[in-house]
Amino acid sequence: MLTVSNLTCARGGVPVLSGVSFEVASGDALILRGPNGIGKTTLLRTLAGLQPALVGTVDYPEDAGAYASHADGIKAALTVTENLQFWADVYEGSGSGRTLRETALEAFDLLDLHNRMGGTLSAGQKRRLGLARLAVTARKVLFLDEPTVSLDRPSVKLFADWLHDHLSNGGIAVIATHIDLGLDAPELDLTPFKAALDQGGSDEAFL
Amino acid sequence: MLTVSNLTCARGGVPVLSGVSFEVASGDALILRGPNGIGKTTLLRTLAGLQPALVGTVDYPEDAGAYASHADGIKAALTVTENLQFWADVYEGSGSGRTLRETALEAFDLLDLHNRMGGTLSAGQKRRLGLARLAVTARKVLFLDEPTVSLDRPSVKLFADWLHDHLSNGGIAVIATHIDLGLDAPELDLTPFKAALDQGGSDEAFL
Amino acid sequence: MSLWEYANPKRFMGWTRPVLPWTFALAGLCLAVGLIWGFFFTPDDFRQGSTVKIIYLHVPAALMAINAWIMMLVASLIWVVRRHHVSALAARAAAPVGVVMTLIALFTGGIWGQPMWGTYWAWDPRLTSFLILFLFYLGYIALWEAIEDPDTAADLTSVLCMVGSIFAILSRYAVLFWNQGLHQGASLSLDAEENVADVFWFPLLVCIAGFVLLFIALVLMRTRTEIRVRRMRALEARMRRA
Amino acid sequence: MPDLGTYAVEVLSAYAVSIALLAAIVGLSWRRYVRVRAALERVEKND
Amino acid sequence: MIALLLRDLRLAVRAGGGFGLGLAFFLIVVVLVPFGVGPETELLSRIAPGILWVASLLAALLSLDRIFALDYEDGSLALLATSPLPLEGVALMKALAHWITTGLPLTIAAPALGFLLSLAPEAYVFLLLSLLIGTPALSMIGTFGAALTVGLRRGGLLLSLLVLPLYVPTLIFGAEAVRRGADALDPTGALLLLGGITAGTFALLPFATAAVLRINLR
Amino acid sequence: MIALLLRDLRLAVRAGGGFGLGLAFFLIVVVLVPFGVGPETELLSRIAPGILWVASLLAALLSLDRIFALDYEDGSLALLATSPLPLEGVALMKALAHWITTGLPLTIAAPALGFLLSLAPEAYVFLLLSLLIGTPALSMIGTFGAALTVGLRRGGLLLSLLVLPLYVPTLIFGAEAVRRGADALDPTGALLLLGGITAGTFALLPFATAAVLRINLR
Ligand code: HEM
Ligand SMILES: Nc1ncnc2c1ncn2[C@@H]1O[C@H](COP(=O)(O)OP(=O)(O)OP(=O)(O)O)[C@@H](O)[C@H]1O
Ligand SMILES: Nc1ncnc2c1ncn2[C@@H]1O[C@H](COP(=O)(O)OP(=O)(O)OP(=O)(O)O)[C@@H](O)[C@H]1O
Ligand SMILES: [Mg+2]
Ligand SMILES: [Mg+2]
Repeated sequence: MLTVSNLTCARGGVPVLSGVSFEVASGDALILRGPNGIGKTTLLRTLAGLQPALVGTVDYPEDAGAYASHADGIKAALTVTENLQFWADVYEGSGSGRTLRETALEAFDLLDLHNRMGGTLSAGQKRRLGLARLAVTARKVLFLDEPTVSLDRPSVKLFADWLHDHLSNGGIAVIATHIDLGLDAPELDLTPFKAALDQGGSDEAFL
Repeated sequence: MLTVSNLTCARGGVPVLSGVSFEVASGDALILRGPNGIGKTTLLRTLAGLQPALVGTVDYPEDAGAYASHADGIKAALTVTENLQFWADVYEGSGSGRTLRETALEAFDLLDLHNRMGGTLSAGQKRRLGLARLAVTARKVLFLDEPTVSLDRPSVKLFADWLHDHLSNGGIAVIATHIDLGLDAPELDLTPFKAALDQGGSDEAFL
Repeated sequence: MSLWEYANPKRFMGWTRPVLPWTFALAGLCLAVGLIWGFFFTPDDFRQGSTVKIIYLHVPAALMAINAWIMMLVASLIWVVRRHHVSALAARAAAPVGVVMTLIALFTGGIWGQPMWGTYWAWDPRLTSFLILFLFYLGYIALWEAIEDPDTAADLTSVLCMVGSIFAILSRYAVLFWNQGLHQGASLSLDAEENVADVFWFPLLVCIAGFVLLFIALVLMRTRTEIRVRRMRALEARMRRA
Repeated sequence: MPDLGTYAVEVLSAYAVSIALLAAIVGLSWRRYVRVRAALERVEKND
Repeated sequence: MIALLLRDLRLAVRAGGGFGLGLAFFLIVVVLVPFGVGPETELLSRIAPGILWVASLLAALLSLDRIFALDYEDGSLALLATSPLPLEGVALMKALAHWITTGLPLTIAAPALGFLLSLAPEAYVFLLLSLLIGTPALSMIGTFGAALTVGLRRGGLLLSLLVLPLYVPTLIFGAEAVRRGADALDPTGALLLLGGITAGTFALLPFATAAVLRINLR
Repeated sequence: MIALLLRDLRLAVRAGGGFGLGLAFFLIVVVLVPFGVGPETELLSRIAPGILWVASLLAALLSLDRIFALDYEDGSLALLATSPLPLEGVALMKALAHWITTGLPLTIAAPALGFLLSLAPEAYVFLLLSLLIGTPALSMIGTFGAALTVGLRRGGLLLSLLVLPLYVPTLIFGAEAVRRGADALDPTGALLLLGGITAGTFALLPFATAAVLRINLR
């Protein structure tokens, strides 16, 4: 269960969105829509806890969130397997790392590439690896920023299937995207929440 | 007029595509399709002259090509205007830089952002700036690698309109993409050209 | 109304407007009186000859160089704890003034060193710690300049100022350990035994007062400028979004 | 002018350098003060 | 946290950076000094302790900006910040990885280079000891500086400017210990103070570093 | 090409880097040496010419990796390579921008720092002259090194390793010129050789740099 109430978030000291409220129940996804620059990335970063909310609250079980940004955090000098193993270790400490990794590789069709260096992947292959990272974290609440950029159609399908599984196991996903993912999930258009002027940015004291 | 005949191109010393031949007449566009990792980026880089072809020839009027890659080359510490002006200067030496820049800003709806630092743009705004750079180069033959990644629908429309203008002025464009651009242009699926093994990579001499 | 209210940018602009000219006038007066008194109407020292006159610049500047850093430290702490924008901006405004004070202390000290120790520069602990202080100032200012977002810059420079202060004190001990030095110890103590003679002492006090006032006036003025810059940014941002 | 003896150059240059530095910081601060005030007024007028 | 340390070490080795090069830089600085200063042995042996310490400091400095910059640019740092690892632990591990790839090989190689500068024979033990105790402080302070400048694209030189004054106490006590060793005086005081600095930095700076990282990721 | 130069200079100033910081690093190295070596004036004045030259060299070195790395990472370099500018011109402009932001301010500031190291008064002219003639060579050689290592993500230390041996002749003649000036000998020979190196590098290295860039972009 993810509850966001009356959230105002800012980028670079300027409030971007305000009064955002929504709830996502376990097993559901929410798709964020809105034109370029409206603040989807900013909202996801705030949800993930990377930046503080100016106003309002974000509530979900502690240590359940995972964030995937425009940038994938793939190390060029590590192989696909090593890249995944690292994140598995970070999120788990120990234990079922190996099997998790294998299933993730399989889910995103990376088995053939498992020994390739991260730097020699094509744009779409990199993206798939970035998504496999998510699978490996085993977190319930996902914040995904344009997850299917550069993916070809079969890969988008792979992702949709994986996400479907994740949701049916009680997961939650908030996804910002411009293209159609083939998911049937409610959409939230952020345009109406565009922050009005002087709404509590760091410059407010000077106005 | 762009003529490609019997091209083989390689990435990281391994041949990726072979026997690619096509022609694009002035005023036409060609859309490259193919699954992730097939070699669209590699092909475009070869066409743009960034890497040599293993076999075959690429032919178009000298000094007429411009290339746009996954990375936009936007400087975080320069404003939008300065970023564009720089490329205008590089491509022109002098002259009509100012007006070109203005029309490019307008074509990609960047007038409002013209004084923003490159680093503070959102993903889609950055992409628009990257496309405006193309407009400013005033080159005829464009090699575009997934130009509409991260763009919202109105922006994709902006781009399609601009491209349409460009083509009707006798331009040429070769575009790699996974999503629909709303252009009616012939498509070339690269899957059949996938290079077989041992097809003249740098390792060949040792086989 | 609590004291903190005065740190609200608008109120700050309000109460500093009338105060500023008076502070400047008083600073100018003290400096003029102190320096003219010191330069024209004090006798030469029996050992140092006319070079004692340098003391009227050297000592106040040296004191203010250290005090400016302390003021920045306090302002940084206030920013970190209470997040008053004026406090962060005042720290930013004080830094260049502190640099100038440090430079004056270094230059006058160096010039003084030539007749006294026979060299413009020696790696004496006191002088060396000032050189290090100068470097801390430079780093602090450079960090402010390098960051686009003002709140981020305030946060980061505050942390730097706090960590830097610890290391500045450490350096002072390290430098003492490293070299025993030529510079005289503190003789401005209240202990009359080692105090300088009254003829030098009174004009020196006036000069110190002048430097303190000048520092305050400059910091107020520069803080006002910084506030206006922020306000301008805010208004421009609002216009862009309108 | 008091008699500065052998150290005239040192004392005078110390005063010159210090006063120049003080004048510089005051002057620069003042110039920026005036400019920013004018710029802000312009922005506020457009507002 | 161990995973992070191992990853960083692996990356250092993989990318051809890491161990070899920090060392190589140290070597080359030490080699350049005689070219600049002239070849007289007696002069070189007098400046040897200082030059060796200054060179290790510069070698450490040169690789500082990598500590966070790469992770920041490819997004790993934001992902780490949202991961279960505490950022303080990340900071500590980063400092440790930097020390293992720079400070440790430097320490081991320093005696051989002391030779090039005709360091007094009595001083070798103290050279080794002082570097062993002092270089971890250099890495930790450097990590703090790297965190401060991580958002700024060309923070490299700013980083040096910020970090070098912070390095002064470590340098003074380190070089002093070796100098005293060379002059057959008692260097324990300097070594103890050096140890104190190292302990202090490791106790405090991970927290400052994590705070700064959080601000920069905002 | 002027546009490129201007852009690079603007970026250097904008990003808070540029002019001030190369200088600051130079200052700090010069300041650190006495902490390492000890405070005796006579000793410092003997090593001053060498240390000043080594410090300028290191200051130049430290900012080398930025020459191409940023442009490479954000794709500008590939775009420049497909633009009408000849890559040789790009290389030359990059070297020039590096010199203006590093070598030139260094040269101007060096006399003030000679002071801290108690450099002999006669040597100042030659310090200035030798740096003015020698630092452009440092920038050009460094640009070549930067081009060699541009593809490698952590090329920074590798770069130093490659470039430092190339710097040795410049360093030797430069420091020698100052030392001879300080000892009241005739330094014209050294200065002439220094000029020869600079002229040679500028005649040849732009071509080598462009070739290397082409290979690295492939
Ligand atoms: C660059 C060089 C110098 C620096 C940074 C420097 C720094 C300082 C500082 C910080 C003070 C204030 C000390 C206090 O009140 O506790 C001071 C005071 C003083 N300095 Fe210097 N000094 C320098 C050179 C010299 C030289 C060359 C002389 C002349 C021999 C000198 C003579 C004095 C005297 C007489 C005082 C005031 C008496 C006192 O408080 O001890 N200084 N200096
Ligand atoms: N670092 C920054 N500093 C200041 N402003 C920024 C910064 N990053 C983004 N912005 C601005 O904040 C607003 C929101 O940006 P954000 O990246 O959240 O948009 P978005 O909805 O993700 O857009 P896109 O679809 O293009 O990715 C935009 O107007 C953008 O220009
Ligand atoms: N630097 C590299 N070194 C070695 N191999 C590489 C390198 N970059 C890409 N490859 C490989 O070359 C092949 C072609 O890559 P390319 O980037 O051209 O694919 P693409 O068609 O653009 O894919 P995408 O749609 O994912 O961008 C892929 O199999 C990829 O793994
Ligand atoms: Mg976004
Ligand atoms: Mg591609």
